[in-house]
Amino acid sequence: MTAAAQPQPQPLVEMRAIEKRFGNIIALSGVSFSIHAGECHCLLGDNGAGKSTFIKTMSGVHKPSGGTMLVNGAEVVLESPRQAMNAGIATVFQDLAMIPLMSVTRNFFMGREPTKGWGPFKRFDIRQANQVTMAEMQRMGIRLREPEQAVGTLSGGERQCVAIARAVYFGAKVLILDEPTSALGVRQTANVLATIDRVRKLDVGVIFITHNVRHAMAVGNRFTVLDRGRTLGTATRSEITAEQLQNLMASGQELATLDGSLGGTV
Amino acid sequence: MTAAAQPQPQPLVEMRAIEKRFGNIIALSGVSFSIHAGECHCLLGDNGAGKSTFIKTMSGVHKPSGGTMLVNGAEVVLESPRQAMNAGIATVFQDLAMIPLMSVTRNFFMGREPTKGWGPFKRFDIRQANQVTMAEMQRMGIRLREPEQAVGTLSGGERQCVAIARAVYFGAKVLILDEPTSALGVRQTANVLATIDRVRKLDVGVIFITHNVRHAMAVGNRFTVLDRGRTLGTATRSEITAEQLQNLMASGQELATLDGSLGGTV
Amino acid sequence: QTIAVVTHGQANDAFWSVVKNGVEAAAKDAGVKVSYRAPESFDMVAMSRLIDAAVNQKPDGLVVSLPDASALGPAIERAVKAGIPVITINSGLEFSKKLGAVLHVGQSEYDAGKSAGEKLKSMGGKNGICVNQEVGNVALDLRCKGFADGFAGKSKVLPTGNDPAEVRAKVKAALDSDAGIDTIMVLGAATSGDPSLAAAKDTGRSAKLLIAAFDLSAGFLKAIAAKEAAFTIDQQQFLQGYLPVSFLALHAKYGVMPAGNVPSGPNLITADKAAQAIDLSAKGIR
Amino acid sequence: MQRLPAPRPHQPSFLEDAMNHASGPADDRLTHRSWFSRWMKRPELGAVAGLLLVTVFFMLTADPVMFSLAGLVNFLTPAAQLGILALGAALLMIGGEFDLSIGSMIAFAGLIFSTAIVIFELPLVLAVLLTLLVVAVIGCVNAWIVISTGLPSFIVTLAFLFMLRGLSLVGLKWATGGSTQLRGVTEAVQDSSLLWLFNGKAFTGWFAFMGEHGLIPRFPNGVPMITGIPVEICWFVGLTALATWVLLRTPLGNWIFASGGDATAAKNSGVMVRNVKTGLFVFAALCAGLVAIITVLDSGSTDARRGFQKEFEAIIAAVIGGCLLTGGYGSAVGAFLGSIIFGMVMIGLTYTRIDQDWYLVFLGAMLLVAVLFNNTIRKRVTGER
Amino acid sequence: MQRLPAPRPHQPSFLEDAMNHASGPADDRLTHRSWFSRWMKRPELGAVAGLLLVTVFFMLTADPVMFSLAGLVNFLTPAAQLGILALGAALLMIGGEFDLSIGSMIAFAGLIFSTAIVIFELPLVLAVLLTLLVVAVIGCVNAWIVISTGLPSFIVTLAFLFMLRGLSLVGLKWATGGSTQLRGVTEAVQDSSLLWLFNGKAFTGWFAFMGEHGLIPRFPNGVPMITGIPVEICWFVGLTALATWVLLRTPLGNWIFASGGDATAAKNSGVMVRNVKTGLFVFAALCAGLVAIITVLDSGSTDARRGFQKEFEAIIAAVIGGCLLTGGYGSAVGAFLGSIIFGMVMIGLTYTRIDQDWYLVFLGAMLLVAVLFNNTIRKRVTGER
Ligand SMILES: Nc1ncnc2c1ncn2[C@@H]1O[C@H](COP(=O)(O)OP(=O)(O)OP(=O)(O)O)[C@@H](O)[C@H]1O
Ligand SMILES: Nc1ncnc2c1ncn2[C@@H]1O[C@H](COP(=O)(O)OP(=O)(O)OP(=O)(O)O)[C@@H](O)[C@H]1O
Ligand SMILES: [Mg+2]
Ligand SMILES: [Mg+2]
Repeated sequence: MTAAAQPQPQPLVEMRAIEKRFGNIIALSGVSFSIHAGECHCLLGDNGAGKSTFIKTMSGVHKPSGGTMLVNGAEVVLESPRQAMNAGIATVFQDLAMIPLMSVTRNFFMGREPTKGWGPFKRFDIRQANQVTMAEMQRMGIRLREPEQAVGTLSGGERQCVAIARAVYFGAKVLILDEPTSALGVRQTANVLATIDRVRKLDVGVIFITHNVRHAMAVGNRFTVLDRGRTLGTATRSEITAEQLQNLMASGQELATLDGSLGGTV
Repeated sequence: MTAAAQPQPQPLVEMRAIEKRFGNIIALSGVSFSIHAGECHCLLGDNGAGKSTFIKTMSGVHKPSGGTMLVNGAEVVLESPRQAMNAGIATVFQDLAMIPLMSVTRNFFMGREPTKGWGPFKRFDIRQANQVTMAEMQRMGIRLREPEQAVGTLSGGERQCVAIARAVYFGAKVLILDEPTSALGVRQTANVLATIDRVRKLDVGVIFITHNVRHAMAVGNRFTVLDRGRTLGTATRSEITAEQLQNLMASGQELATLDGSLGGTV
Repeated sequence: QTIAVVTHGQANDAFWSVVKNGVEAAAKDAGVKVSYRAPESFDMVAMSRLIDAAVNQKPDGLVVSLPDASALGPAIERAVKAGIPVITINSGLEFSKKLGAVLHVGQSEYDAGKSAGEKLKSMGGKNGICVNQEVGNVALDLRCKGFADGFAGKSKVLPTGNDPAEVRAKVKAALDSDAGIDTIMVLGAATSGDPSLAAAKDTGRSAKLLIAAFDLSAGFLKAIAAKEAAFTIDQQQFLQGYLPVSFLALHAKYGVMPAGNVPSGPNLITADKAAQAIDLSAKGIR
Repeated sequence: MQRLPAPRPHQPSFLEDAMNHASGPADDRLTHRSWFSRWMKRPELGAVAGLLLVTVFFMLTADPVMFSLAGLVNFLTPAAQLGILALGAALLMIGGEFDLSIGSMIAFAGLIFSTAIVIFELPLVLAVLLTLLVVAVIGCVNAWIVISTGLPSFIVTLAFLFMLRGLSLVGLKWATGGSTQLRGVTEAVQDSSLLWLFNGKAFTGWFAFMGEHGLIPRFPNGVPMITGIPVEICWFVGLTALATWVLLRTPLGNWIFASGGDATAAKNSGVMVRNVKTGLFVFAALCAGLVAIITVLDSGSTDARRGFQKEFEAIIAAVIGGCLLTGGYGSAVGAFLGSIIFGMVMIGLTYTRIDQDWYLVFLGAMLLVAVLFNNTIRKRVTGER
Repeated sequence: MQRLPAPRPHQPSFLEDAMNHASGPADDRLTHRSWFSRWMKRPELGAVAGLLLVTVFFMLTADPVMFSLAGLVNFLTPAAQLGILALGAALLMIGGEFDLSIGSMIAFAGLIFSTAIVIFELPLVLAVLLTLLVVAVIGCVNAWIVISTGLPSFIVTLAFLFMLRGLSLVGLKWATGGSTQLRGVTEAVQDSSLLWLFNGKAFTGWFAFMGEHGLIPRFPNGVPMITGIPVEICWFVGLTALATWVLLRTPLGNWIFASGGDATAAKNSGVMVRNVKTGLFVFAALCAGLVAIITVLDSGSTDARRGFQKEFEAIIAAVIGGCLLTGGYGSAVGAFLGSIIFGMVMIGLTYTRIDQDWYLVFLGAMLLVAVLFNNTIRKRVTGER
């Protein structure tokens, strides 16, 4: 692992004591978190711990029921995902936020279409968009048949790649990836991990959610574990081993008996 | 790994030279595959290789454009997923086949509701259904807040656990799992792998699709690799190593440079 | 020969189906072909297109109803310009000549309403409601307006729909909430006549209520015969279908045509005349 | 920035803690929830707020006779006729489809029923069975076309809306020899033994008893203002109960929700979506047939305009009652309440002093306010956003 | 059972093979696809088959004058008026919402426009601007309520359907002193300079020329059957072109599809769903306003029933043209073709010998057959299932 970036004094984004309730359901009860330029901060935790809910408050999807959010040290209240994007926060959501009926290209550029021409004749430059889409997907290790294929007919992994490629392509100061590799093949996973490494070196802060300890350990600089809506704590890479992390992620409860054959990490 | 069951002469289900086209898109071009009682047959392959399409033809969702399917040696043509269920084939689809607006219990028992009373007064036994749901989810390592919560508000992993628990609960001769562990936490994954092991010992044939070589190696007896709609071949556990398998899964194309730090397997 | 008939009333409207029956009877008697067309709702824009379509086929005569002279004017003028003889029916008497029609067969809706109002007033009505099953249909609105003007007492419009249960409930509600109401003017005997009678019975005041209607329906005629209802205004719309078609057929054959308008109504049907109309009404002739 | 040291096996304090929580009896991830907010989450009970609001409005503005027993029956009768339709429409909507042809089906079923009785002089029972059979077949045809072609049910049933309406006209003219109204049903059936099922009032004995004891208001001439509950109200209540039971307490109900929520997912889970949808189309058609029979017997006649736009009103009632147009969500009780709200607003204005020209403005505004109000209340109570 | 030995690094034959394939120029995972099946996949072109079928039907059964220039103009005029509405409705449906109030809005806009001209004697331009402004505001209100409450647009715009219809009635009675029909627009505007934009015929010079040279059929007395193309047809074609361009070639088009396909996903991807939907509501309202202006100028009058059920017809036209009721799919050209199909069936009957009583049966059957036909053809051609 190269360049475990030293955290700078001013985090890109800081979340303080975030709370979130849905009706009578408490999803987050005070989570604090920060992300610095050039680091990959892994957010780990059991199913239903609140990871997705947490990053959704960070990317403007949910308004937190309590707590504050600071971007570059200034307090902000995000009203919409678009505001978060404008603040430099790009997100790959767990549900991918794609429109099944629309083509790959149209999904890829949704909300940020390249145009040509000017004034009233400014138009969506579909030809260029198609080229970019094909090229970016190829980079992720997916060879699309045609950029007009509807996203709804792509395989699970192909779809996930579109979402990741899209977030990476447009650049951002903070890149949030919610279980980006869950449906990916071996090659595509390697590509995504390499991509994380690459953008981190460009001083982007990456928040990486995963259930795979090995993936986390491969690219993470810091690790925060959530459990039932609260943080169990944050550790840097040097402070923790894969086994400890794994134990934390399972909330310390007993693992099923197959453990041995899985070589310790799942 | 215990009891790598010796394949019996008569497979539970055999697929011969299955082809599938969607309009002008060729998803499968001649895939043959078989599953025996008591074995776990892993179906591996790159994103978009056709794994999901293949198991969907097996579970009655798609009608194959060509090829034949044999159940217990007799040729069958499945008209609907229900027919496949009646033939003893239970499936956890990659998209989970759940109704977001319905409660966990109602999803769990969808299509196979337990009833009490008789004649015109036969009714859905909700109380018992709720109990079963809570208990089965607990077994998978998920503690639900309440069985009436809508599935749409569950986290990705919780949802996946419902689908798996449902398929396992109702028992079957062939259990098909399409990337069942993709969104699961450490503990839940271990539970699922243990479950596969358990049902296999009950002479159920398990088809397990995954991108995680370690998971495949942990429970698989045989491995079939698909690539771009064709089989690259089938191997038993003793014939192949994790590295070879990984290479096959990536269709032999070069992996990104992070490989080393991932310790060979992703 | 072909004669085209374009009206503003839907085919399934009780009133207009009688007109259509008249048209068909005349066609049979005179040995001409007719085409009867009407838009599926009160729609002047669509109706003027139907007139255009009829004119395009160069018929030997054109019969149109005229509820909105400014909307239908251009289409009718086009027909006249093309040399097709036009007879207007039903409403639109006052514009008929101006647009170049040869004559008009019908009754002014307003006048009919007014004479009904006057009659009810003379029978002692002071406080009335006008049950309108299709507010916004200009012909019906004119009937109500005429009624109000002729009645001269207190009156208001009660908007309802075509559904008998709704009409009945609304009429009952109106009667219940205003004990002073003594007169009910129903704009269509077939749609709201019977429910209004039923509502009157529901309130237990039917003996004291004056109920009158426009047009005929077997049920309402029976009620008139039984003195449960006062009268109905008949404009003998069968004639509005029959006469123009025979006139135009004769015109096409022999070039003859009456010189003046034919008023087909109003014709007050009271208890003495009701019985004879019942059977014919059930057959769609009256 | 908070930075904890990495936890180690010998520092299990918070882990222990978490586990203790996990095994605690009440889930700490739930705030307290009153039974009230629990109830308000049910789709049907949203409409209660709207109903209350409308009731209060009329209490304040309308003639008090509106809420007398007679007044209630007066506006509940059309509401019940609409409601029976709305139930069929609501179940079908929950199952993910529309039926726009139910309004025209009322006219068509009325035609079949009246010709059976008046022209062919069949006994009531046979006529009823014949009518229901015919509409059920039409429902099946609708379902079959929708399911086998995959076309939206909107467009398929729309075609039937037109066709059935047209056929009713043609049939009526044929049956009467030129008129659009067919009469004489009342006379023909007056001594059928099963008439009480579809016509007249129920509980008349009980009401007579109450009337004798002065429990019912009377007309000036001493006749009690109502003599029983119209039979359609009984059907309405009964069918609502049945539909609610089916939806919430039977496997079929689960299948209906599933088919409407996501037909593919339901099918993949083994639900026989085709059969469920066909059944719902048939049920909606049967509801239309029942309404046709009731209204024909009630008015003694049928005409070509019967049921005009009722499909629309039925859908409105279902939507007011909380059914989603996209399927998979809704309730029978919601449709029940929605029909009552709609019926009340429709008839209620007549009891007020508001100028009748404003009727439609008022109807629209009331609908909007009722729906907005119940929406606001529900969000307030359940904390949803 | 096929069982291959585990492949090893020194047996890369099929791996090589796979890689060669991967780098080949044409994708081996695609079968050949003709440009024809490629085209038929477009939503709009499905409706072409329906249009062809209907045309052939009328070619065979109708008076040949129907397909003369005059006949075409005759049925294209109502088709165009409907079509302008249908465009607004289609775009809104693609964006995932309904507007049921556009029919009533025609009446209301007609009222505003005619009172502005006849009562307040405003010049044409001001009256047009005022009318469009008013409907745009109503569209905004619709949008605002739908978006901020999250209620289904069906029920919200339904309330406006009633309210606007009622207000038109009240307004007309007020403006005319008791009548529901307001006349005299033609006289008031006859020498406005911008009248040609909204009224009369375009290309009259050209048609006069053609008439002189005998290129246009004439009535027996020598008058040419048409004198120009009605201006609504020009608007219709122009707006279709504009809407198509916006949908397929601009970022806004992409946002419309995205908002209708999945509003949450679109919002999460940074699409300003609120603004898009508001814009679409306003556009639909403006279309209604334009139709109102055109029809009022055409007929010289307005009445309280103008535009009755037009919202319904507009939705039908959009659905025939391939728009999905669930949003996210459809096209402007589809709505264009759908309107023409609908207009042709509506007026076409006049040119045939079919009895008017059968009109609705015929309309329904034609719709069904047209839609089924285009569905079958499309599936056949694209191999979809
Ligand atoms: N809209 C909602 N309404 C009610 N409860 C919700 C909602 N969204 C999430 N929850 C609840 O909040 C909890 C946290 O969900 P979240 O999706 O954040 O989990 P997660 O950590 O991302 O899990 P996973 O790893 O399985 O994706 C879950 O128990 C879920 O049931
Ligand atoms: N309905 C469809 N229409 C058109 N193409 C389809 C359809 N379903 C699948 N495909 C195509 O078939 C190919 C195989 O898809 P499939 O879902 O079977 O892949 P997979 O092996 O399951 O991939 P993953 O590991 O990413 O889930 C993909 O390239 C996909 O684009
Ligand atoms: Mg998550
Ligand atoms: Mg898959």
